[in-house]
Amino acid sequence: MSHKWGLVVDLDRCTGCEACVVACHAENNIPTVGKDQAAIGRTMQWIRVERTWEGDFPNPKVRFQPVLCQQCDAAPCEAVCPTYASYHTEEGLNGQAYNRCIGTRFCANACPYTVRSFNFYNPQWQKPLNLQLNPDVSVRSVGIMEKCTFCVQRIKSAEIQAEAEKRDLKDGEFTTACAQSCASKALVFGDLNDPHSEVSRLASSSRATKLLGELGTKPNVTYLERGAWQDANNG
Amino acid sequence: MERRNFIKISALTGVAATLDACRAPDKQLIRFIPEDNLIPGIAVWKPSLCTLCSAGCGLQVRVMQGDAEVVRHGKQGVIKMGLAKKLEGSPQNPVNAGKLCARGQAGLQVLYHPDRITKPIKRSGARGAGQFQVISWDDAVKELTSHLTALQASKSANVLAFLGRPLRGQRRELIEKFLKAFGAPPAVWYEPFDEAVLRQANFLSFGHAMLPTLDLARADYVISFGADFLGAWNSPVAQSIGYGEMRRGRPGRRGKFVQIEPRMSQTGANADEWIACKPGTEGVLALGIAHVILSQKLAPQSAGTPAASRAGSQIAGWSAGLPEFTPEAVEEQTGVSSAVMMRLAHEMTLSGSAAAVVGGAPLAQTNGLFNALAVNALESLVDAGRDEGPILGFTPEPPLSNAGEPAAPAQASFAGLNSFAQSLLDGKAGAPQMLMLYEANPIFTAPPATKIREAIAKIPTIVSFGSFIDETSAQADLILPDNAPLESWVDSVPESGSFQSVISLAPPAVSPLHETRPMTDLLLGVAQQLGGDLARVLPFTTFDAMLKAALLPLRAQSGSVTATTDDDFWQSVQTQGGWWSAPAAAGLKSAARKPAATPADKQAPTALTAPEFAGSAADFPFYFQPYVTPSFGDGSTANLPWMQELPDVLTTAMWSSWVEIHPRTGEKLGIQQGDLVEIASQAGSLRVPAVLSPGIAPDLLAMPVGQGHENFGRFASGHGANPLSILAPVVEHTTGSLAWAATRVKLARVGGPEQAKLVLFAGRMSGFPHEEEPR
Amino acid sequence: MQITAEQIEKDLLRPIFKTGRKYLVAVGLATSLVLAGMAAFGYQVYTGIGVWGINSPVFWAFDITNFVFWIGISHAGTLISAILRLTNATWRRPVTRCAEAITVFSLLIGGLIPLCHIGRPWLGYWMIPYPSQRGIWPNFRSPLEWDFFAIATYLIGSTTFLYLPAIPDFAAVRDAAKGLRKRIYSILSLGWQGTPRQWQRLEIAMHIMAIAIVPVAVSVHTIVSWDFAMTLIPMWHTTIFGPYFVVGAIFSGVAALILAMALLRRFLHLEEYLKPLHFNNLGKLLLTMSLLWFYCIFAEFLTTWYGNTPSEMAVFWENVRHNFAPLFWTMVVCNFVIPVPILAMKKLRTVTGTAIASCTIVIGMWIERFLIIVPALDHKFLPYSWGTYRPTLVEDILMASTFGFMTLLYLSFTKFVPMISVWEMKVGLQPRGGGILTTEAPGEKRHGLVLEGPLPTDVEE
Amino acid sequence: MGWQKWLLFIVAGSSVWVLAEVVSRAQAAGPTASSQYVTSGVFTPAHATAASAFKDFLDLHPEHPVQPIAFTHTVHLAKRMQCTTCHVGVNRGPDAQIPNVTFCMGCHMVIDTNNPEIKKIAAYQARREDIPWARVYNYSPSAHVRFNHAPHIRAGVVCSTCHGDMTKQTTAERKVNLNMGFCVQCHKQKQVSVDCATCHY
Repeated sequence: MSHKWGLVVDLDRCTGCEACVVACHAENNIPTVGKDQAAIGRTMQWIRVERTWEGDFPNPKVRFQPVLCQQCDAAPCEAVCPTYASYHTEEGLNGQAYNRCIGTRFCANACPYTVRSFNFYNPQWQKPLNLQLNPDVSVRSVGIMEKCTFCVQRIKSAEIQAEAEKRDLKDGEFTTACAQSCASKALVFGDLNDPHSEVSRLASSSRATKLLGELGTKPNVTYLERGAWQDANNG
Repeated sequence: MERRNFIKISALTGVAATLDACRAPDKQLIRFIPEDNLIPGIAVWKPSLCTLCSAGCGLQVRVMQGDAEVVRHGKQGVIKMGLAKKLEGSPQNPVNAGKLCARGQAGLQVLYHPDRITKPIKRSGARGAGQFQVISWDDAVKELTSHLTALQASKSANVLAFLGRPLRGQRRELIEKFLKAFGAPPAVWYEPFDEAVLRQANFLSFGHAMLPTLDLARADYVISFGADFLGAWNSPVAQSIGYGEMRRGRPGRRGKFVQIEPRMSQTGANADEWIACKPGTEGVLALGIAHVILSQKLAPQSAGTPAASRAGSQIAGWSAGLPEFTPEAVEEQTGVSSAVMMRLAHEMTLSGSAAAVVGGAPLAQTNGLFNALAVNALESLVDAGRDEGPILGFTPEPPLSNAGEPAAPAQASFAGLNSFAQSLLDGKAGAPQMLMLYEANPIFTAPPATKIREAIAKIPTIVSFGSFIDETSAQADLILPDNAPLESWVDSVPESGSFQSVISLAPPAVSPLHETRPMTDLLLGVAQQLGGDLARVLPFTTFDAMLKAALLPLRAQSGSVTATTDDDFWQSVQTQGGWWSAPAAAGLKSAARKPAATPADKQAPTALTAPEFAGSAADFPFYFQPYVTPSFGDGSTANLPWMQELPDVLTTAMWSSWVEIHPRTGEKLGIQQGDLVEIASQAGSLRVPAVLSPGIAPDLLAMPVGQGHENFGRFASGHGANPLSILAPVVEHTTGSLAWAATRVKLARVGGPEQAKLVLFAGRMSGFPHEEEPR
Repeated sequence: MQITAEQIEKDLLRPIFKTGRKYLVAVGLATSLVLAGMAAFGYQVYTGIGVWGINSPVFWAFDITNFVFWIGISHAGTLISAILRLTNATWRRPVTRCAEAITVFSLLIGGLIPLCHIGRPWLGYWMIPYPSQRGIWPNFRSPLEWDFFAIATYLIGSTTFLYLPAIPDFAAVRDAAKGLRKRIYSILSLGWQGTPRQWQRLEIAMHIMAIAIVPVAVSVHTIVSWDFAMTLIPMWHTTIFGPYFVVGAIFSGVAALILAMALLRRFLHLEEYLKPLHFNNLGKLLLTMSLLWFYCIFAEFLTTWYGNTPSEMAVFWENVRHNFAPLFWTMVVCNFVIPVPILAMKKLRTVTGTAIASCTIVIGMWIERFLIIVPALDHKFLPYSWGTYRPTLVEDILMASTFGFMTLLYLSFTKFVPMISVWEMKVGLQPRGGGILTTEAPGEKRHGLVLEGPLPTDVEE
Repeated sequence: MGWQKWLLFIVAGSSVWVLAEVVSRAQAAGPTASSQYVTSGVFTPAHATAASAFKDFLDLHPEHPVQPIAFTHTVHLAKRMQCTTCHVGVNRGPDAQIPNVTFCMGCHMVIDTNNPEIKKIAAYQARREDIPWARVYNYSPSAHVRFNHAPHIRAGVVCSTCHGDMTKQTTAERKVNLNMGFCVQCHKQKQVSVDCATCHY
């Protein structure tokens, strides 16, 4: 049975703590770029927590929203890549074949969510910080576009493990680095093709929305809207 | 740009060189024989413990084989060794249940930090000039012992001082025993944001001199007075887990959460309702709500319970129904409307289970204890006596002979530091002549008004066990670098976060990368060498032997490990990453509020005291509130690049510090987003970029703690400013704890964005309505 | 005074055989710009494309601006000369060569830019479909791939279109030259003898090319516009971009042509050939294009404003009122406010007048390309990720060097090929206008032209 | 001749200026000055030299790397040893262990101790050093590929498919050109996934 990976972000649970951001840094060999580069918008994080203000003192409201690659089924980034570096994988992910990327940056322009990071320079690690690098994930070099992969290395290693044990993948057997770190369980990862998985259950919630859903990109990331007090009749 | 660059050149160049280079052997380092037996490519998960804050979360470390450049047997070379690749929360640990916060994730960068001191070093230049020479461990240990022997010989053991960051567990036990047996005074445990006020208040109100544990997963209604429990306060991971459950863990029930604070924290940003009250009047507001509940008899069933009467009896006028605290009177003091107070009182009492919790800035006022006691009294009023038991409880202490809840709260750490500094500055006989420094950086974290820098300069010998050069350890004469936590035997007794008693403990997850030695083993070795009392009290050669001896009695207790032999028990504790008691049943949770101790002397009820501020409102028109960020804590993790590049959750600032100003205030003073401003108090002034934020009272300025390091390695030095440096040395009246929110400041624009160099992640986003252009 | 065939040949071949000091200075300046550009590009490849000011979310800026600009410029030449050729507008004769040369060179530059702008230029050849051991082909769904084919086709087509009518002129140079030069031109002229058969073939080939090149030219800029229109980005995702880009391209191309002609006229002393009449006629065309361009931008902005989608309005206001407003209004002034009065008044539609108008239009159209790309990118859907863009020195140098490169190529071209078609001018001297002899005339073998009858009427002042 | 000098001046001046820009930037951003007691240096995926970048671009590899010990696969395999005897973990995970000196000495404490090559091994051990074997098969970092041995072995791919017949080799040689076409061909033959994300992540 083929899988269709999806992520549910429960905005009612998200506290904006950004543990997911650092977890992603560690898992996916994402470099830090330093103050000067950060100042001109070249940070590399694959997931960010957007903060939106509404209203003013004394009644300001804040909304946090983690934004990562939405792994769209109708992805604007895929069609525009001249070399198939950005393409749709068999399991419905928006794949990014780093070695195939020639760096036209067209995908990043086409992405309505602005979730793609580009290696403007070769990333650097002050030794021995490089010893932390995850050997399961390649270290990208200059001129390559990168983005959230739904921790494809974890998917692959779980699939290989299941294959070795001659069984199907179990829901919750593995998860992405962001979801694993998320203390309030705002991020839930799983197989949308499995009707019994937690992610399927949550994705069919009445609070479910898609980010920029009106664009028709068919994201596989679902957001569950914040509720209000005494408005908790649906989970 | 880069020294070694990625070069791909056209086919015209270097063809000959290329073909030649194919056969040339690379310049190669020696390879050492691997020390561990790991299979390449296969990850092993090892338990460890997060030490970056005091919450004591359990870790799982992903260890994989890799090539590391190391020094072994005096030679530089490459070794295949187990390397920590990723930190996850330990799923078994009752505190964090498999989860980990942003700072905890960055623990890896402490291990692999390029600025770690890799060898023992000795000062070679003037003190503080930053010139050190590498010495051998033999010489280093000899030097340390000779200093100590000299003190012993001259019968002046009492001039040895130990300055450290507060610890809980056997490490503290070891240090305290060492000092006691040596004849030295007790250690000075210093942290700027100590919770002495809250511990004192909880001791008086509930009989526990501890931080509270919140069972948020069951809560229907939470009022937090300044407690940033989702951010940096207490045990954030445990609290976040509970918060998620409170919001969406129970179908059909979504708990309401109200945050009361004048500067919107990350926690406040998540609240259903955020209410700003005047700084220092949180206690008054709590009593205002209590007044409504009492006068309208909204919670008649709880008034008579012992807990309520105990917490209430700490407040003057409680039994009389708080006549002074009518909603109207409270509105005048706090700025919160009486209608809101009434509504909160009704909502709280109508909810299934409710809690009131206090933390952070309300306690850092001159009347901090009053604020805490007032909120505790409100908490008792609304929480106690419910069927499911209270939301706010306390973590039981593990049944160890030498750990055990203190019968009374320890002295406030600021008071300790102050008297330490004072004794040095006075230069009286018996002032410390030798200082052992361990993971504390008071020169950065204490207000300069304490003159701690001058005091430390007077100590003839300073030995540091730190892993990094920071402002304080730069003054050291001898630095004996400790192993990183992931390379050491670690243990901790979490003070809160669980309703089970927990001892987190783990063996080293990886071998030491550098020529460092665990401070614990070093002290034990020195104790053996010095002999006498020391050798008798600390009869261990290594720290793990001490840990084992301390934990073995737990085998008889019912808990997470059942083993028939001591060795089995010890093995299981190691693989599990600690020991914890059996999960508390629902009934037991309610018992978690049973007083552990009663105050020895009957304390008189505390009466309302108004907060006092350093600086007059005329000269210094703004309140000033430094706040702890989840990324930097007290500044000790400011050197981690992941933390520096993590956008602040509310302002989205990176690699810098800033001051939050309300846009209306900014408009009045001609300050725009990103301008450089000067903030001045009685005690000093600093310059930072301004961030305009709608989530702050117009008469308040707030600034994050952690940046502004002058000497803390390549990633932290020279970014931003340190708000602690302009604090007046005001203290909470009763406990002597630093009242870090009680300084008033003035504000002026001194430069534009070019000077300020503020880095915001959220692009040019026009953040709030009045900045948006009419469209 | 009438020009004779000999005079024409002498005047038009002169630049090939004589080199002036000013020429060398100009070449030197252009070369230094090109060298600076190459050094900047080398530096960029060596350290990474981060030496540019591009960032997230503005991943394209000067690079693609220059790309679209130069591809736009390329539309003047072939399109104009092809249409004029097909409609038999005889006044075109002195203009075509200049125009076609602009096309080829600006296309060459435009085509090089995407190769330089990618993050890993050494892998640029992956755009080319070729069988490899990897078994991967380019993605034919990608507008960039369409660009590749469109530009390649247009480049081949326009080069052919430039080359074909130059063959008789190469033969003329061959006949006038000696030594190595003679040998080179012998090869270039492909054995041209000027036989009626050859003339006939040339005529047919040029007609076919003229017909074929028009749709190619129109499609190329339409396809370039699809780089933007095929995405979802606010203010990019619009159906007007196809015609809008083509109009803009012809607009800027004609302006560039007028500028080039004015310079050639001045420095190669071609006052006798490039006459005010040509500038007048091209000026009228430019006026039409200016109005058309204004109509397009009006239509684009009107529909955006009327539709009032928040994400599009963010870019809209960014353009007309906020950060980019100074540039936007400069563009309107350069493209509309200044040129229209100049070009609309017969008195001002002189050589100088049209040159001034063209100058502002070239600047204005560069800004227009920039404003299509950057404001839309830095104001995409999610306000949190909005950004800004500042060009760096490297980008400035690279941009300057594209102009230097264009100048250098153009200057070199004047050295090798007569900038005005000699034989066509000669044809212009004979009565039947553009007619080519179809009968064998062995006596007039040289260049195959039989000159007889009264002068054509269109060459008068 | 004045104008030619002027021209030369412009050309040379602009080139020198650009070069100077490059050099100064390169120096400005060098690794921060560090003391002897902290580590220094920067890790980047950049190629160390132009030559190595060029080799990578053209996919050039040494076919028979020189090894510190003249190890003979032939002899060991003739004694009925299995590949997995020394290359532990190859059937369990992504990588194959290259045995360290202790492992070799496990047998060679007693076997063939007088062999000069084995004496070299013993000398390594005595110096507490490992044998610095040279990699024979590796993919360049720019391939961004993750290869996992275990599933291939489980699928019945024999070692010699990719590594050549080791019974006929002394020190290992790069007998098979492991380019992407080689992988893809086999994957297609065996009807397993040729999705890019199977290997590239």
